[in-house]
Amino acid sequence: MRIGYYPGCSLHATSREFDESLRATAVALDVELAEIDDWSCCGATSGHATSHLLSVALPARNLALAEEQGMQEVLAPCAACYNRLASASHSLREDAGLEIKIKEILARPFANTVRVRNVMELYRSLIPQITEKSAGRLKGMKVACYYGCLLVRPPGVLAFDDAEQPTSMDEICRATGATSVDWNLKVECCGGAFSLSRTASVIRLGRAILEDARKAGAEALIVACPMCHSNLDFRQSAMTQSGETPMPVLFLSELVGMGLGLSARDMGMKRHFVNTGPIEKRATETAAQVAAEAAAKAAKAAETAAKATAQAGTAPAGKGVA
Amino acid sequence: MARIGVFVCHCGENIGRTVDCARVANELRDLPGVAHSVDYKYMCSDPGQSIVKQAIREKNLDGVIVAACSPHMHEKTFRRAVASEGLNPFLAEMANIREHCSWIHEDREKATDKAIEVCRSIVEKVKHNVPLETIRIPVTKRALVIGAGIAGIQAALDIADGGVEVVVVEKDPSIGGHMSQLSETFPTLDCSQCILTPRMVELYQHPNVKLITYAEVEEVSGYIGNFKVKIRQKARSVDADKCNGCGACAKACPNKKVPSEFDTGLGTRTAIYVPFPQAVPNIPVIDRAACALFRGRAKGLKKEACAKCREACSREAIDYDQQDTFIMQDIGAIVVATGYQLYSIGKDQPAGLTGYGEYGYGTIPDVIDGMQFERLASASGPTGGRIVRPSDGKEPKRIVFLQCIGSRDPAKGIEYCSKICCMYVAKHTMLYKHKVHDGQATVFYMDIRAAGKGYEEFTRRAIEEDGARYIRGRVSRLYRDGEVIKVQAFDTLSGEPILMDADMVVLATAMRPQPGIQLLAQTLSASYDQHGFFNEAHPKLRPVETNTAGIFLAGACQSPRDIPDSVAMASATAAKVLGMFSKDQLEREPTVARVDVSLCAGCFHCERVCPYGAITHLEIRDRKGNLVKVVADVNPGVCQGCGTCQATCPSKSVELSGFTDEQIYAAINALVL
Amino acid sequence: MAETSNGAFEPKVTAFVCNWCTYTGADLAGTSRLQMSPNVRIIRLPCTGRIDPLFIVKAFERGADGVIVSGCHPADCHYTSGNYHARRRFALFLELAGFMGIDPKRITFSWVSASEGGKWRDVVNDTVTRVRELGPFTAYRELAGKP
Amino acid sequence: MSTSGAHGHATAPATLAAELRGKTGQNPAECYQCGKCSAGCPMAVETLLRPHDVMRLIGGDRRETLLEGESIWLCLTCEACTARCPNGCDPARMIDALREMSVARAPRAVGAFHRSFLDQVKANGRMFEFGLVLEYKLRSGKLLNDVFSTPGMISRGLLKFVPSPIKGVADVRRIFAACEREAARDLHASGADGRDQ
Ligand SMILES: Cc1cc2nc3c(=O)[nH]c(=O)nc-3n(C[C@H](O)[C@H](O)[C@H](O)COP(=O)(O)OP(=O)(O)OC[C@H]3O[C@@H](n4cnc5c(N)ncnc54)[C@H](O)[C@@H]3O)c2cc1C
Ligand SMILES: Cc1cc2nc3c(=O)[nH]c(=O)nc-3n(C[C@H](O)[C@H](O)[C@H](O)COP(=O)(O)OP(=O)(O)OC[C@H]3O[C@@H](n4cnc5c(N)ncnc54)[C@H](O)[C@@H]3O)c2cc1C
Ligand code: SF4
Ligand code: SF4
Ligand code: SF4
Ligand code: SF4
Ligand code: SF4
Ligand code: SF4
Ligand code: SF4
Ligand code: SF4
Repeated sequence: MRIGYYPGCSLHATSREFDESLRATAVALDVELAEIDDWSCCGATSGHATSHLLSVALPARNLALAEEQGMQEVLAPCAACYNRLASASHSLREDAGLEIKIKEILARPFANTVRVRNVMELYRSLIPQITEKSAGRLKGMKVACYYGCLLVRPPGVLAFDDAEQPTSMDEICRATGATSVDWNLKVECCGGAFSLSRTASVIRLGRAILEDARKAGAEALIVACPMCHSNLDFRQSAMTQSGETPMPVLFLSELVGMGLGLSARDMGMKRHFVNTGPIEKRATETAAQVAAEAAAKAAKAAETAAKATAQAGTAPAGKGVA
Repeated sequence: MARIGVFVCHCGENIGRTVDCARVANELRDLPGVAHSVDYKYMCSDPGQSIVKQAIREKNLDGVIVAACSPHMHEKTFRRAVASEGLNPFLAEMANIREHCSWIHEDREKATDKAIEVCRSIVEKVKHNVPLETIRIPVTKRALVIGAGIAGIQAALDIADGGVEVVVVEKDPSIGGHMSQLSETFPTLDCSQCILTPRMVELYQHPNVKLITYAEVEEVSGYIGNFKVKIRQKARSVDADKCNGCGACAKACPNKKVPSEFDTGLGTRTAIYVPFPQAVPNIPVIDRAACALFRGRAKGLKKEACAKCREACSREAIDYDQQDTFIMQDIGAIVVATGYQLYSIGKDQPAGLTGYGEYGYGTIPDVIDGMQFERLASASGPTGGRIVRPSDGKEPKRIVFLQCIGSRDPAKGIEYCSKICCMYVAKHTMLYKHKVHDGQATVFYMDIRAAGKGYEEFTRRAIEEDGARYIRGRVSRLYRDGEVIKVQAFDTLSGEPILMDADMVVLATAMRPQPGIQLLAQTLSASYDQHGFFNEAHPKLRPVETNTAGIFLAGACQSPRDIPDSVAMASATAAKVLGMFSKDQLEREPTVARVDVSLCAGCFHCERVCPYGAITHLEIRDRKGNLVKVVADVNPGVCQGCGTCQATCPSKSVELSGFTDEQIYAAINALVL
Repeated sequence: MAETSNGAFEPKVTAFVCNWCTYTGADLAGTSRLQMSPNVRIIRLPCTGRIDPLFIVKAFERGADGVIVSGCHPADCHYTSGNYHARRRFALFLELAGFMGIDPKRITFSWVSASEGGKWRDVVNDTVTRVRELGPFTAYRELAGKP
Repeated sequence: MSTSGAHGHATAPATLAAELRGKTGQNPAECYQCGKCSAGCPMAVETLLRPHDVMRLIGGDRRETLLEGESIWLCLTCEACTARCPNGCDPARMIDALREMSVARAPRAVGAFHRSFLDQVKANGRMFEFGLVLEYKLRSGKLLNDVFSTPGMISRGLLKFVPSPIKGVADVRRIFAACEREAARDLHASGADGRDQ
């Protein structure tokens, strides 16, 4: 499988581990990520907060490039980029006047045919492979899937999952054997857009999210958005009261990677601010346990098969120990 | 050559002042086909009418034109006069030279010229008039009421009391509808069962009523006064004639865990059951989907998996092999009273509606709907009238009501206001306070719509006397936090965000039409609105009639209605039906369309535009019975005479009597010379 | 077309109106003694749904200089939807009118309810004024080779 | 009198509601003030004008209050309001449009952050965080709070020091120029820049 790839600015800098872990899982799952050559910034929040036209034109350039480079689908792992790209593509489909204007500004052929995907959509389509390859490695690990706002809203535009009660990320986590806890603030905003300009708001919102996840028994928070990640990871010390254990914040790709047995180092997890050591250790433990259980089961099966053979006395050797 | 008489009226000075009536009469006299033309001071007076009658006799007239006031004023008068002389009344017409001429012009010459032209035009039209017969339709004096909620019961009783037979068809095993589920009812808080049960029994025992429960209307053909109705009596698996309602069968039934529809899933019932103790008729039915025996049969078991109810029944009333049967009825008028269902907030919704993910899609156990609250509050309900949480049976001390759920919400639900929820929420807060004295009820609302007799006073009482706290603002989210439900809201009046803890939340969900009701509407050829409510013929002047003659409406099948409204409608409907049945024959103007089958190409454009569904398909066969073609046919009982079909027909094969192309072209030709 | 004795052009306008709304509205104008131009002749039909566009063509062919078509307001049709079909038909007809040599400005479509006597007067006067400005409709006569 | 309208004739000054309707295709009058948006707004506890207030003031033509105040800049664009509005309104989009108008009439009022960010994109085609920190410091006199100055960021290899413009940077600059031209034209046409008296 080959899919266009739009890393966006964050994945090239502050969220490099998202990029690295995503690429690592892609290799493990036989997915080729073809980066759009010479992509530019989508404009992010600053774009649409100041000019609607700009907020469509910047993503449109990248969609046009993808088209030129023969891509039908583009993966935009960053939630903000995904939201901007998908919204721009949607606006252009809905508004013929805007489309004309944008084509004029781009001054390059553009048919708006590329479909924009997020990581959840990618992994969701790979659930059978993930299930198979991870063989329940993370069984028993409890995680809280946090979708935030950018990946599910507005519902009319980003309609890949239910806007109020999304489940794709939970399904993906479950494919690794992990348990996704039932909690309340899955789609609440973490304040990402104010990460740099209004820290107090971000801390207030992040604290509520962490508290709820903790209450639900989660050992880690799983995210699919660099902004959520930098907020909840980098600022977590300010959101946590003394005595509370820190909550590792993992990119979905990192969790999938752990499920697939990839090393934390390969996935750049050392860059996290909240120590991921404990959760890595948990993963190793659960994996060992799962392996032990599997071995025990296999042994038992072999035993019964042997017994059966012994009783029948005629079956060819080796049967039943598959 | 036609022999037409023209009678020009002066209307005292009213016409005479501006129109030279003598000149009109003179000029008309010279027209070909005019055999007689006179003017007179008051044509509508007795002497005036005598002039007309005498002329018909003496001059052997075959057409009459009275040039006078508006036909809306006196057309009937003159047609009656003409008929008394044995001339077909539809050969008489009026030319309007008062409202449309003398009263609106001052220039005598121009007004007179205009009057002459108008008369000439009518003369030319009348030359092409043909005798028409008033249509008389025989009436079968038996009414059908579909649905036996309070609206259907009331309509049936009023009709039956008028001395007419009524057939009542109810799809459920018992009559009573939603009202039988209610605890106490606004605006007076009387107990619902107490006022409803006597009416249910009265209906059951009424000598003029034939009650068919557990049945549905399958086919309807015919037209006003002459419907043929096919009713499917669903198999009860119990012989109603033998059963005495002792209840031994239900006691014996081992399957006791079936969620009770009547208790909105808060209680259980057996597989053989009567929906509620006061059910009418008190005859059980077997829910075959839940019955062990039928499940066994479906699986192909040779032995009956269970027959406990048959063993228990001393009257041998249980009949596992009962089949659906069909009942045919001749019916003169049909009353639709199929009521409503509640909007569910769950994930699965019919097209065009979505559920409420922000309120948990109905998965939070202590978030219930209004009808569930009614069952909790009802003395005969699953908790014996104790208001407790479904999850753990604890009494909620903080209860929150959300209004307008699904209603007034085009984004997720429907745009209309359900009209009754403001009232029942106020009622619920009172019932709650009367039972949980130390509890606090909070209501989130957008507007309080309490426009009815005693209604505003009622809602004020909930607030002022019973301490309900009303907060203006729609709730954004509900979510669970351990045992409590978090209510995330905003008080738009104080401007303050709210995060409130609740022990139980009640959603006042919208009233929607019954599921599948569009199908019934199509069976009846009655129209329904975009939501599926039946359409009334006119919202102000014909609120209980449909556009299909002979089909009437009562209750919440037409729009959200409370009990007082439903009952008022039902009685109004009964008056309409009895009025219709007071005559042996229905009479109507012969202005109906007719198809010339030799011309009709069978394109059925006419069928598509007819507002009344009056056009049907007629198969033309040769003598050997081979199908030659299918053409349009107008049902004169249904056609209302709008003429849209004629204007639409590409081959001009359908014509409206009294307004044929020939007549209209003649009138046009005469006007402009 | 007609000319009065002094030779001034007096337009002839034929009005096709429905029985329930506009005809009654015109009655009301009369009862209220609202004075209006005497150039309009009314043909009463049960519903605008009954009006065939060919009636309009016929009127012009016979020498009308203008035509009014008027019925119930959109949601008020006595027959619920007859006027709805009529509207669709007339919208189509208007597109064709020019093609048939009829200036669409000679045709007035309006809704006049039973209570709009004043509106009826305005429709009548406005149409007559407009047609007077347009002058006599001669296209069909010329076609027929008549003077 | 202005004759700059597209059809060459003067128009009465548009109400704010009409102007926003033109820009967003959304009719602000559709808001029936139910407050559901504000109930779910994560910033409702901090901002002065909550989304339903914004909608209300648009209807009341309160241009100054909306464009001069801080509130429109306190929206996270999380779209909780839009997603849950029962009447299909889009307060988030309205707020965006108001910000755009506010930027257009007084460029310096823009959040220094957004300017700094976009300048980076304009210069390099992509965002370059270290540059952003410098820009923001120059513009606002403040350090960009603490994020990028954190030694942690640097030691973790999360900040780039050297900008690397993309090949098509000219492309991107052209897009910016075109959008700026468009904005200027809009402003002039609407007469909302306050400079035509
Ligand atoms: C929570 C709640 C509380 C309420 N409280 C009050 C109150 O306090 N006071 C008040 O005045 N009103 C109240 N109402 C409103 C009241 O329930 C209705 O006004 C009333 O029930 C309407 O009666 P109906 O006969 O029109 O419809 P329904 O009660 O719905 O009866 C319709 C009947 O038709 C049957 N039916 C449906 N389809 C078919 C079919 N195709 N063939 C045959 N039969 C069919 C149904 O089975 C049913 O028996 C309340 C409503 C709710 C939801
Ligand atoms: C400003 C306003 C606007 C309205 N607009 C609408 C609207 O748009 N749509 C709508 O549906 N409704 C509207 N209504 C309501 C509407 O007017 C009433 O619903 C309707 O007129 C009630 O009709 P009625 O026959 O019951 O009473 P009335 O119209 O009051 O008629 C009662 C009749 O009884 C006569 N009468 C009284 N006492 C006696 C007596 N002792 N003996 C003999 N005769 C007597 C009176 O003279 C009168 O003729 C409006 C009302 C108002 C005030
Ligand atoms: S046991 Fe027999 S008689 Fe008694 S209720 Fe049941 S079916 Fe009727
Ligand atoms: S057959 Fe058995 S399960 Fe079925 S209704 Fe009778 S008693 Fe109940
Ligand atoms: S009656 Fe009241 S609660 Fe019900 S939809 Fe109307 S306003 Fe809302
Ligand atoms: S009193 Fe009249 S205006 Fe006031 S709420 Fe009632 S109906 Fe509306
Ligand atoms: S439109 Fe005319 S030709 Fe067509 S089916 Fe009807 S009557 Fe026959
Ligand atoms: S005249 Fe009107 S009602 Fe009668 S058949 Fe024709 S379209 Fe139908
Ligand atoms: S939710 Fe929608 S309708 Fe309600 S106040 Fe907000 S914008 Fe207005
Ligand atoms: S988009 Fe802005 S206004 Fe809307 S809920 Fe989010 S923060 Fe509040």
